[in-house]
Amino acid sequence: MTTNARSTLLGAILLLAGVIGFALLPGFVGGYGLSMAINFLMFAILATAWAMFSGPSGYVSLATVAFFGIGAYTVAVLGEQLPWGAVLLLSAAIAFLVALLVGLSTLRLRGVYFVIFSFGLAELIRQVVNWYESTQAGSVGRYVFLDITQEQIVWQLTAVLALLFIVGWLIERSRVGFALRMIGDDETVALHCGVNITLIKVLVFSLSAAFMALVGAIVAPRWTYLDPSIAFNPNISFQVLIMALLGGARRLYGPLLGVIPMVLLFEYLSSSFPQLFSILLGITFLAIVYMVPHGVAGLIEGYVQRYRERFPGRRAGENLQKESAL
Amino acid sequence: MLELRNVSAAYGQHLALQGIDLQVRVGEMVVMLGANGAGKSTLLSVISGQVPARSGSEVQLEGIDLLGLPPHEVVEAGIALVPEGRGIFGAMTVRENLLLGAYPKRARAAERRSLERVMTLFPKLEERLGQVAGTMSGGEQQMVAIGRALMSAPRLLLLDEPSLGLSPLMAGELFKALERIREIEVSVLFVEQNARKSLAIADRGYLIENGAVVGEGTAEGLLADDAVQQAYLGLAKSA
Amino acid sequence: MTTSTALLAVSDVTRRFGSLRAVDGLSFDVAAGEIVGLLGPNGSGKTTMMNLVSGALKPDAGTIRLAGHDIAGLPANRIACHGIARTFQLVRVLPSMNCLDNVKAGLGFGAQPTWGAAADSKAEALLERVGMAHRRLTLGKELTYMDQKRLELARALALQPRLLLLDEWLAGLNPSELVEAIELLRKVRGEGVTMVMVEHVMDAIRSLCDRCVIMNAGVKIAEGTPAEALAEPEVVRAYLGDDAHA
Amino acid sequence: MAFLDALLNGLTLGGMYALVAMGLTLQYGVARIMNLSYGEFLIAAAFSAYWLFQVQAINPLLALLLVVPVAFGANWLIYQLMLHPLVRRSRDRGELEVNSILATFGLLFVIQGLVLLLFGSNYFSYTYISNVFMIAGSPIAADRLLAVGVAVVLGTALYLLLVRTRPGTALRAVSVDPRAAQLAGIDVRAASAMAFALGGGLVAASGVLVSMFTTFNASMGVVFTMKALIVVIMGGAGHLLGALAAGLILGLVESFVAVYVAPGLTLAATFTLFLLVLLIRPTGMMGRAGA
Amino acid sequence: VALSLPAMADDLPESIRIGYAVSDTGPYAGGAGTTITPNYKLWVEEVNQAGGIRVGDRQLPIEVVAYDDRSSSEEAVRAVERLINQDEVHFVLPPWGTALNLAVAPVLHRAGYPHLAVTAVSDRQQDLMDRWPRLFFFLSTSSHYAEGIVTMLEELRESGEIEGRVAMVNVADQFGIELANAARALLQEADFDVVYSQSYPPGTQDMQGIINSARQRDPEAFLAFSYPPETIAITDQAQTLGFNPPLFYTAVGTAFPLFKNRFGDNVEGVLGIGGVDTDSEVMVDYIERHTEMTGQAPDLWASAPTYASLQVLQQAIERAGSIDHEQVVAEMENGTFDTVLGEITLEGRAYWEGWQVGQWQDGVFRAIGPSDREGAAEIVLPKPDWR
Ligand SMILES: Nc1ncnc2c1ncn2[C@@H]1O[C@H](COP(=O)(O)OP(=O)(O)OP(=O)(O)O)[C@@H](O)[C@H]1O
Ligand SMILES: Nc1ncnc2c1ncn2[C@@H]1O[C@H](COP(=O)(O)OP(=O)(O)OP(=O)(O)O)[C@@H](O)[C@H]1O
Ligand SMILES: [Mg+2]
Ligand SMILES: [Mg+2]
Repeated sequence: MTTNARSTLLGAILLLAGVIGFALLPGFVGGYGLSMAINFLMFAILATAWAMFSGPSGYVSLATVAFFGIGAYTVAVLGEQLPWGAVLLLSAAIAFLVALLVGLSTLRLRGVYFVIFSFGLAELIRQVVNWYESTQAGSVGRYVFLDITQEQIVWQLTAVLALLFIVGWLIERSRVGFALRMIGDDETVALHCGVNITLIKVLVFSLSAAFMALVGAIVAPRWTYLDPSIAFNPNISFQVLIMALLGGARRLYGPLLGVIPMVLLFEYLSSSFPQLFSILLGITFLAIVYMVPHGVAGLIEGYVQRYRERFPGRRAGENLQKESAL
Repeated sequence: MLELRNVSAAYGQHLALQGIDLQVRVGEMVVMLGANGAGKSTLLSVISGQVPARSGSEVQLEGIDLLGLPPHEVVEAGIALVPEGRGIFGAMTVRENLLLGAYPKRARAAERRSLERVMTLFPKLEERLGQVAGTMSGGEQQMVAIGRALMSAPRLLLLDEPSLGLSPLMAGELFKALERIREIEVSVLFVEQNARKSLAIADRGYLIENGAVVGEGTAEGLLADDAVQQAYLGLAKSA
Repeated sequence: MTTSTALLAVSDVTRRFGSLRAVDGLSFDVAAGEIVGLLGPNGSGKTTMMNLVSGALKPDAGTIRLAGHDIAGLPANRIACHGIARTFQLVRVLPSMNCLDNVKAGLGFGAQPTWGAAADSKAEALLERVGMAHRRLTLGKELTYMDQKRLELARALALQPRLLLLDEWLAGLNPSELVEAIELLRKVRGEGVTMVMVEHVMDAIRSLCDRCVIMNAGVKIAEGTPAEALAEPEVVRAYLGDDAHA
Repeated sequence: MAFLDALLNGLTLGGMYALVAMGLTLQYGVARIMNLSYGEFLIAAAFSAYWLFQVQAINPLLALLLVVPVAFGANWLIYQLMLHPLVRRSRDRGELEVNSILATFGLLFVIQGLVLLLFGSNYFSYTYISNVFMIAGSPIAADRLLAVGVAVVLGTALYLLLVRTRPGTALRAVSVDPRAAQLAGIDVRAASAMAFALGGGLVAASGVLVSMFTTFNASMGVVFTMKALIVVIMGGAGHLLGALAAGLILGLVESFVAVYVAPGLTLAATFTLFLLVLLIRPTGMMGRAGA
Repeated sequence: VALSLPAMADDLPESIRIGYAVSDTGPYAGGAGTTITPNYKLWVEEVNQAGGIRVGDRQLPIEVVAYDDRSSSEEAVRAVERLINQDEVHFVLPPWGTALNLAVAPVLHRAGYPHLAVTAVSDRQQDLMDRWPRLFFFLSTSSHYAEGIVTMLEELRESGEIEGRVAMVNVADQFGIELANAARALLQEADFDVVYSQSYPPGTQDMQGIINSARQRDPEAFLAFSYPPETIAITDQAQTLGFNPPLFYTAVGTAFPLFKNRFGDNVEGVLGIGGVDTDSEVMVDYIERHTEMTGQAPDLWASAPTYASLQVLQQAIERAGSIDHEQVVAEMENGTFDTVLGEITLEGRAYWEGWQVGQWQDGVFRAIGPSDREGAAEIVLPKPDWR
């Protein structure tokens, strides 16, 4: 069996185990455990979806919360009128369309210009929603009274994460994923190789946006009350970016490796040192940045490579590439 | 004046230079010939402080150790490099590029004089002082790069494939300019693919292969050498 | 004039950068199977012309026909699918991908895309052909300049182009490497690939090109066989200089 | 009347934006550090000014003389100790950007945490100058005018420094191409540290000035970081004059929209303008094409 | 399912664990740091100094578990879940603001905890109380506050002090909009001439445009339904631009100590939400204690109700003689409590008697509306010139 097929199988087994684990979780843990699970799943999906586009393409987006918020608002506006499944689909569809428009308009931007543009865009959406709600809808806050239990939220998020991994895996091994990596390396070359870079970028960007919206839609009922500054809180974009970069955005499983320690770290510090939370978080974070220079995925791959080098019988590092976190 | 002894350097696992010995004497013009990937650029990078050498290597300029100095201090010591790809400030004017060349302390006092010298060497630059360097043609950019290096009042000039990408006319002018540089008492160590032309103006030459010196001699001696003719002048003879 | 045998027909093409006319009403034809050299002093507009043909830039005026189709102004990816491949004056490989993937980049998206196992074996063969088989798993950014150029050629060939544009692909080779490289290009031409090459190495031009187009300041100043064109006094004055005869 | 009011207001507001963004053009443009903790430094300076004024009775203008050098030194140290290792380990600009985003994100929390520890999470505000000038019948607050004045003076001084002096030209050279700068004999590390520290001094100055007329609390840093980033990017990264112009334009737009359209749309309008500028000029107003 | 902790009188814990998660960081930190946190600290300290809360025949000290919700709904929800499940606190004190109180309400409801949503203000109060039967409100609805100021304007018009030109602005968030909508409707109904009415987005830093526009319409009353940073900015810029209408009203933050620190004597005559009855000795005493212990004066709107809610909790526990949630809630619903607000009841699970309008008079933010209530001071009109 090739290394490739072996790691695919391993991935599939891990995914299945993860799904079963989360599906059974509500039977074993209380409200707080579920809450942690939701927090973890939420960032896992957001960061993985983020990295699905931004990792290979190198387009660092700070618009995550725009799509998350769109999902949340879809629920706030339509949650009580439509069946839940339809609401979820609709939220994903709206985010997909918005991302399509955004993607088409931002093609010429690169590097930090794209980063800040995407941030500005998320803020613009927030301002527009705010303006619309206050002048047209007559009230800025919205109440989301849906009887969805914590368990259901966990199950739904688990399903979305599983779906995302499958989609991400399919993209990664398809020509679309390959083209996206080419775009990340050199757009001009990609273009001259016949890649329709517009199509590829917009497609994957929109797809990742749809997943982000699903997260927003699923967790919105948990917060009961929504307003634009809650639904479009830019901190979400920043946290997702940081977690994905920390884990390693070049691998499908990379962001997950960043989400786990970060969620635990945030939780540990905020529960054990609430007064010193900020300072300790900052210091720990700096320590990680300096001691894990290529992200957690890079760290792990480094180990794997050293292992393989020590046992060269196993086709040393066939599929491994040294690389940075992004 | 420049003395390299047993210089080795590596990129990660890959050993790019292994035990190079090389000298440039005062006022001399020395050329390095060698296939692609032989390690010529790496050698110039080591001298200029951009790539670290392995322990055991020695690089001295008139008895002063250069290894371990950061690039800007190497410039301060009197060595200027014109790298592959020219390394000029594309977004700045020719004048700014040249004046930046005189940034090292050793060069400041003589700034005006150096500028005049560069102008006489490359009269074309005088007309273009206000032009943004990035919009100039390849050959003119090469002049800016050399001019800037000369502004640092160097005792030794390192040039990495200066004629690359230049039209025959420009390349010819460049070689002429190089000969003139010698007149102003600057030693030159340069890398060239055009062996015939470079040996014509050089005093001595080194042949580099796989990171090691495989031959050296006077320019006339090398031009006459059979092995050199085959490896570096081969096509020129047949055509 | 567009003749029916011309694979590439460039007529009256102009491209401006601000007030500068980098290419100014240029016309020339390239017949199928030919190797045409595009020469001229630095800054005369050669690379710009290549960019116009490959779609990296759009012309302000004029037409560019490939086998009768007007491709002027099409996006580069469409032009690539029409069968034009190129290399770049400042080498461009995909830095974080290995050589195999670099070649697969050329295979996967052209006119006849190949993917999967077939692509793998084709990529290996192409690497073999440009003498890079031993580097198959090295990352693009770790290659020497020359190896990067080889890789670029392999990637361009992977597109199975009808027309190959080479922008100073031979620059920086020493004479013996030049012999090898010219041999390689001859073989490629033998497989029916038409080429336009920008080059300052006269030896290569003389031994490879069927015809030359010589530009200065965006306009054509001479055209013909290398011997003819390079003998024109205007060309000697603007491009070759006196000692080219030496 | 309304027009003049809006114009003056826009100019003072824009002056403040330009002032706030100036340090970042140096830190990002020259030292290539995408500093997410930028606003935290501003807030820290604002708190210092508050403390000096309320507790030590040192007026904010004198405080500038204290706070700015301290900030300069602190930022110089931060560059040398924290950021330089990142510069060394990053292979290209993109990687350095990612690394500096991560590191300064950590720094953001540390500084915010320290301010929280010292001052708590409350809003702070104080009055130093409350004079009002009349310009052609339109009132304008002295403290704001002062901030704009300082922005103009600092901006001009900085511009002259960068364009007219040798060290300034060296800084610009580093921002254009650090590798080539090394070859020109410029100590890139020292120059970057200097640029970062100068940026730190500038942001501290703007923090002190802004504290005279805004209400602030420990959590507000990110607001200023984002504003500064938008101004810098809109102007074209590394372009001092671009940042000045972008700041003024944003201020004017905000002011005129508030008066002639609706105050509810001011932020939407500034973001729209920002996005439009980038769509038309992808590298900012003064950015180089194809850079 | 209500999971109230089994708490028989005979197996009482050693101490009463009280948990809260409030915003120490993020956009809500300013409000929480002014209004909520100091009161929690003050109360805990006072109770523990006195030996603790009396449950049955024992004095139980209070043990505190405190977290930072970082102004995020998700964090707030999880922090409360952590308090309940991990730390097993006996009572949870509420976070700051409407949004976070609504976010944690379902959690507290599911776990059967009483929820004293002091700083939540919503027009859907009744609806929410129906949904969550252990939810209590301490500040009135937004419309109630709007009514307060509009009624005052009507009285002034009747007494001939103003004719009726009103300019108003509001922050475009839930509270601001509810206030503005209610006020606008009431003003129209009462036939006032609303010469300017605009909203601005939360986070707006510059108010000069708004002040200029309002000034040019020469209103007699200027109402700003604003939040603390903008309240400061509006007042500041009104001074700068010499905008001094006879009646100048800014909402949240006017009653903060910050406001007085910032503007000194210039606060004279400014109206705002809240206010205190300076004749009330308990209140005066509370303000002193608060200032002494926490180093800052209280917010003169929501601080006292916050403190009062804690007194209610304490007294309810003492009367129930138990920390059983159902018993405590029953006491709260039915009892009369002795607090810094005076004797209060929580009939219908809400305290309706708070002051609606206050005015800075002689350096004190005195309650002036409803004007017919005992303890209300006379309004001073027109406000004196800015200095
Ligand atoms: N940055 C780098 N990382 C890894 N390996 C490198 C790097 N730069 C050069 N090398 C390797 O070092 C060896 C010597 O390269 P060098 O650039 O010095 O050759 P050169 O003689 O200048 O060749 P050329 O004529 O192509 O410029 C080559 O094998 C090359 O692959
Ligand atoms: N993107 C651009 N913006 C502005 N000017 C440009 C641009 N690209 C090319 N030019 C200018 O157009 C002219 C032609 O450039 P081009 O690169 O085509 O020259 P070339 O013939 O390829 O020269 P060389 O032999 O040096 O490569 C030059 O003067 C160049 O400065
Ligand atoms: Mg080289
Ligand atoms: Mg060219």
